[in-house]
Amino acid sequence: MLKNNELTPEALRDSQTYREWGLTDAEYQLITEKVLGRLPNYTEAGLFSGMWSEHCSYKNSKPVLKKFWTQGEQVLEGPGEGAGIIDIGDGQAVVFKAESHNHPSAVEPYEGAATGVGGIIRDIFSMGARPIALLDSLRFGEPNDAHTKYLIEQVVAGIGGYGNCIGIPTIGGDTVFDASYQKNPLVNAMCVGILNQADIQKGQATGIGNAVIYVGAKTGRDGINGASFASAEFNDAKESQRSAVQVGDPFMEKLLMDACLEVIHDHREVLIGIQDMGAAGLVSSSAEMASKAGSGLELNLDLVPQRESDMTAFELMLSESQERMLLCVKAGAEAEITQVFDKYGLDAVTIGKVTDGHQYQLFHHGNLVADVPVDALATKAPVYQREKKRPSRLNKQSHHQFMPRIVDATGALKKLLQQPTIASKKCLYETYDSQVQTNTVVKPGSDAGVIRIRYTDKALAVTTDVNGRYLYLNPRVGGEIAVAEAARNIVASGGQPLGITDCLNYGNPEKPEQFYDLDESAMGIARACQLFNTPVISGNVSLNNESNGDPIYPTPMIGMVGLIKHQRDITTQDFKQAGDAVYVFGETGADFNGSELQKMLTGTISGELFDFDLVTENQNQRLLLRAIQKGLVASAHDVSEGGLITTIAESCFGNGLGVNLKSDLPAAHFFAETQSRFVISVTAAKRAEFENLMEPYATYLGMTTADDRLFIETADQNFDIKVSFAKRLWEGALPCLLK
Amino acid sequence: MYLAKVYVTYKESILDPKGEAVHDALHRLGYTNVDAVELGKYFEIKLTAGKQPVEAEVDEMCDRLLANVNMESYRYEITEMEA
Amino acid sequence: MYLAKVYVTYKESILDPKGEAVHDALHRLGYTNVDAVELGKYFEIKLTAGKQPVEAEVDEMCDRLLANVNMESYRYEITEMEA
Amino acid sequence: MKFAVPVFPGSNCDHDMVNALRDILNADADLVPATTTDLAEYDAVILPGGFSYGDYLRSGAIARFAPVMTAVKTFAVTGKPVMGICNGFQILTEAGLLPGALQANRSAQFICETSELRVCNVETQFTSDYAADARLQLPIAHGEGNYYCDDATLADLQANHQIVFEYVTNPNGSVANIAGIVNRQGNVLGMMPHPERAVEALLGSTDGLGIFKSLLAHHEEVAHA
Ligand SMILES: Nc1ncnc2c1ncn2[C@@H]1O[C@H](COP(=O)(O)OP(=O)(O)O)[C@@H](O)[C@H]1O
Ligand SMILES: [Mg+2]
Repeated sequence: MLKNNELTPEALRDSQTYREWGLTDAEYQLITEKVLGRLPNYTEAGLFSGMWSEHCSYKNSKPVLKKFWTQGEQVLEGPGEGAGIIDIGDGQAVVFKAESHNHPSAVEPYEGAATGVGGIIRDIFSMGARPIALLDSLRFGEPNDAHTKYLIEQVVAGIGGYGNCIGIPTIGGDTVFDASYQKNPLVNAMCVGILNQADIQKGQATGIGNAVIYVGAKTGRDGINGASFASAEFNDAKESQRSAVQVGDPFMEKLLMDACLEVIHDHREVLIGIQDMGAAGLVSSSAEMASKAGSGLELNLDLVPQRESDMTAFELMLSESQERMLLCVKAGAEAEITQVFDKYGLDAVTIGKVTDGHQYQLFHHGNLVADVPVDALATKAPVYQREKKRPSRLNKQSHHQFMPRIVDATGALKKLLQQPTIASKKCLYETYDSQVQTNTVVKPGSDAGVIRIRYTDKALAVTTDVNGRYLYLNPRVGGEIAVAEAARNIVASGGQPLGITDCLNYGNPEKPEQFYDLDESAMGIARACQLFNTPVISGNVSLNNESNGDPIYPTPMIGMVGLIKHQRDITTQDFKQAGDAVYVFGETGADFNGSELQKMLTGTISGELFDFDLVTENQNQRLLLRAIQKGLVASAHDVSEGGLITTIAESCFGNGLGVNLKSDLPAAHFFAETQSRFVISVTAAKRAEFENLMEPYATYLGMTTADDRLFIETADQNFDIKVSFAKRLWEGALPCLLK
Repeated sequence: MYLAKVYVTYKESILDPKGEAVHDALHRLGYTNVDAVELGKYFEIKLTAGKQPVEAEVDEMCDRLLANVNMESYRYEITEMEA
Repeated sequence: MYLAKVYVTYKESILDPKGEAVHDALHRLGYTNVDAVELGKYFEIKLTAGKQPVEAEVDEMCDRLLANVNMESYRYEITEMEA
Repeated sequence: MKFAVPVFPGSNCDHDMVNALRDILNADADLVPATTTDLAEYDAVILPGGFSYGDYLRSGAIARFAPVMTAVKTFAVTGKPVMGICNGFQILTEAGLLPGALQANRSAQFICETSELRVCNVETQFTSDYAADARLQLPIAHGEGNYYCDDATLADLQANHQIVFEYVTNPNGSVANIAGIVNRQGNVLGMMPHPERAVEALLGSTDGLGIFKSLLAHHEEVAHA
């Protein structure tokens, strides 16, 4: 029986309305001819459109994701579940994943960012882990127009609004400004959780007759078919796309999280599986749970808690209302489970059961409204091997290295410190509660965020990184650098890199030049991960980040977690005291293409990307970690955007110390962005041992001082500036731009 | 000088967690006769005449900043005040 | 069924940081003719007749919950609706 | 000494508080649900930080009506110590156990940073462990921590030495830089900064310990008096 103005199967075919939901004619035909052997009805076609969207099926990116390295003996759970899991010893494990909420944030920045955070948190606790940290990786246009400022303000408020309220500290992330993100801001959120290995959960529904229980918020008409929306390109002309806005309720999610963790810990014998409802809501969670277990499933939609009246089966199945979970529970134990949710004041309703066979059947108002093979929804989406073509921008690229002329080194430094991408992000991250749960040892502002693992001597270091400019100039090398930079941040904090998650943010994969970027950078990431022994354990793909044909820079966000074996190894970037020796570790070259300096001086980036050697990178990282673990290092800070001079200045800022340094490099080289380097300070007592270990890779530059002065004598001119003044410029730049 | 009173509320199908929280609290306080609560924003804006007619200007402000028309609707009343 | 529209605003003497923020944002967008912005709360409450007259009941709700009379004032309008 | 830490739906610093009390101060501490109606077995009550009921209306406005708050009022009347941290402070003002109100920060934004405080009154059972005029480094993390009261109330607070902590640099617009106050009887303390986040050197500061030590010492004294 069809309700409302739903089209008949024939009318759906003839009007091709399925196209509006993101299904192509070929996909529709596949469903009709191969999968069902009949015309799908309105609801069924809707189910396929959600499940076969890029967001749920990865139909465009699967061949690319296959290239990732996902092994490693530390991996307990690789890609495939809600989030990946890595062994950290003592029967414990760390769980993490990242998720993009780019499109929703462009439309409604506060709620888009907030619900992005909410979604990734559910992925973590659905694995049985307690979330212990959040990170956010943000990309905006240049902060000089009113709309971008509004986006920044609202996105940051949304992230804080959700994380602060639910009580998970936000301890890291990265923020970059570039015109390429003007129309397509990127909002990627990462969550890290910790669990006892005995508590690991899977999203599966096995055991004929077992109950499917819906818990959490009621279903409303919000975000209907958001999965296909998120997978579509923006186009100013198509205002109708812009209806998929959801409002987050962190208060509800806190209760949901606590209740689910209670069920996982205290009702283990009767809990079969648990999964969050993310993209494509109820259909995605239920079909995946059944498909993974090789079961069939039957749901009675009349029982689904509803916020609005007269919702259709299509709407109920494809709504992306937030703060909902699906549980599979042993038959007979329903009451035991619903009692737990009752205690938290949450809805928990048995809406269906696991069935014999492999059919996915939905009943609504007493009618069978969908009857399709469950695997067809969950795993049988077509996979596309997209065409790949080297972009013309790379073919046209100059082979020359950009050579800056620096006449006033100190003046250039002052200006550099105020570039939005270099400037302090304090005014953004200080609106995040970074300390709730009282485990945060290193708050945002150093290389990696660090949280101790309570009742052990261990800690975790976490970071997100990627420089889209490098990928724009060379996607493969840029991909390698993204992983290397993340690892560098972990190591500088005293951690051994364990593994990564990612958000692959790209343009339209159906355009061969853009698919090239995606594919090449994945190869770079894969190679780096293998070399560093940091497998990819989870991630997320966000394609079609383009407006009116212009894509963003290829931006594969890398989220990395590292293990700090002993809390005494925790290291920060700040110089600690006057009289410590300062070293630069790693070779400095004339690497200016794609640098912040090139952008500052010429307004753009260009040229071939400098050489990058992963092996050297890996060696340097291992050596530094050894030095840290031997207790030789007072501070360590990796060199990235803005080069050596930025790294040195930032190391001075934390404790307001000065430096008196001398180098035979020309001043311009202090802005070069050669990879694989660190700035390290060492106490007088440890110098000999440090130099012994690091020779010949570490170069002594001079000493930290108690003076309010950053002084560097270079081969041609001096950097000479008050530390307090430089810090004021660096800290004041963003608040001033955002006013 | 004009006074614009602007009311911004969620559209029909959008979740209103704030309104829900107040609704539940009122019930716990014994006001079980309360059927539904919506919690929106209320702006009082004082402004002088700008480039455009004041209605058009307030309308534009609502569209651009005060409400997100993807999920909120707005209405306003404008009165002229003694300067 | 009744519809009570309740407006809660800061008292005169109290700084309104959120209103200030909106004021600044409007200026950034070029609405420099905006003189002052106050941001309050707007409730739409649907209720049936309770134990007391509906005015008294809404007034009590405001006093007890909807406003903090240390810093906020409230007013309301009540209309009767079709059930 | 036995502490009760009431947990409202949405509290999120409740575990932090209990961990500080148990692990660092070796005190007895229980999380008690917001439905609790009797606190007689406890020696002190600490309302923790967080976002009770989402703080969707005003911070603390809904929590004030939870059953446990009736018990807290009864408890406070007996003269035993009651402390509210952050959201706990907001709840205490909404409940009328402390004067004034907490309003949105002047910046209209949430702020999380370490703030420097001055201890203005060391004669309370919460602060006797500190030296007069001591400076403390304590974390703050709030969106609505801007303390407001009218002039008469402020004059009262000052006259009775009820202002216990003040910010050295005002982060949120609070009247008279107020970071924490006690009631007239001196047994109910409300403060925005988080002492439970400052009890371990590893996490940056141990300046919060003094508050708990003061309470423990006071309890000993009373017990032996
Ligand atoms: N870019 C990627 N790299 C590695 N794993 C990925 C990537 N994208 C998706 N995955 C993995 O594929 C699985 C399905 O992803 P997704 O549908 O986003 O999860 P969820 O259903 O929890 O939202 C997850 O295990 C995820 O970690
Ligand atoms: Mg770094």
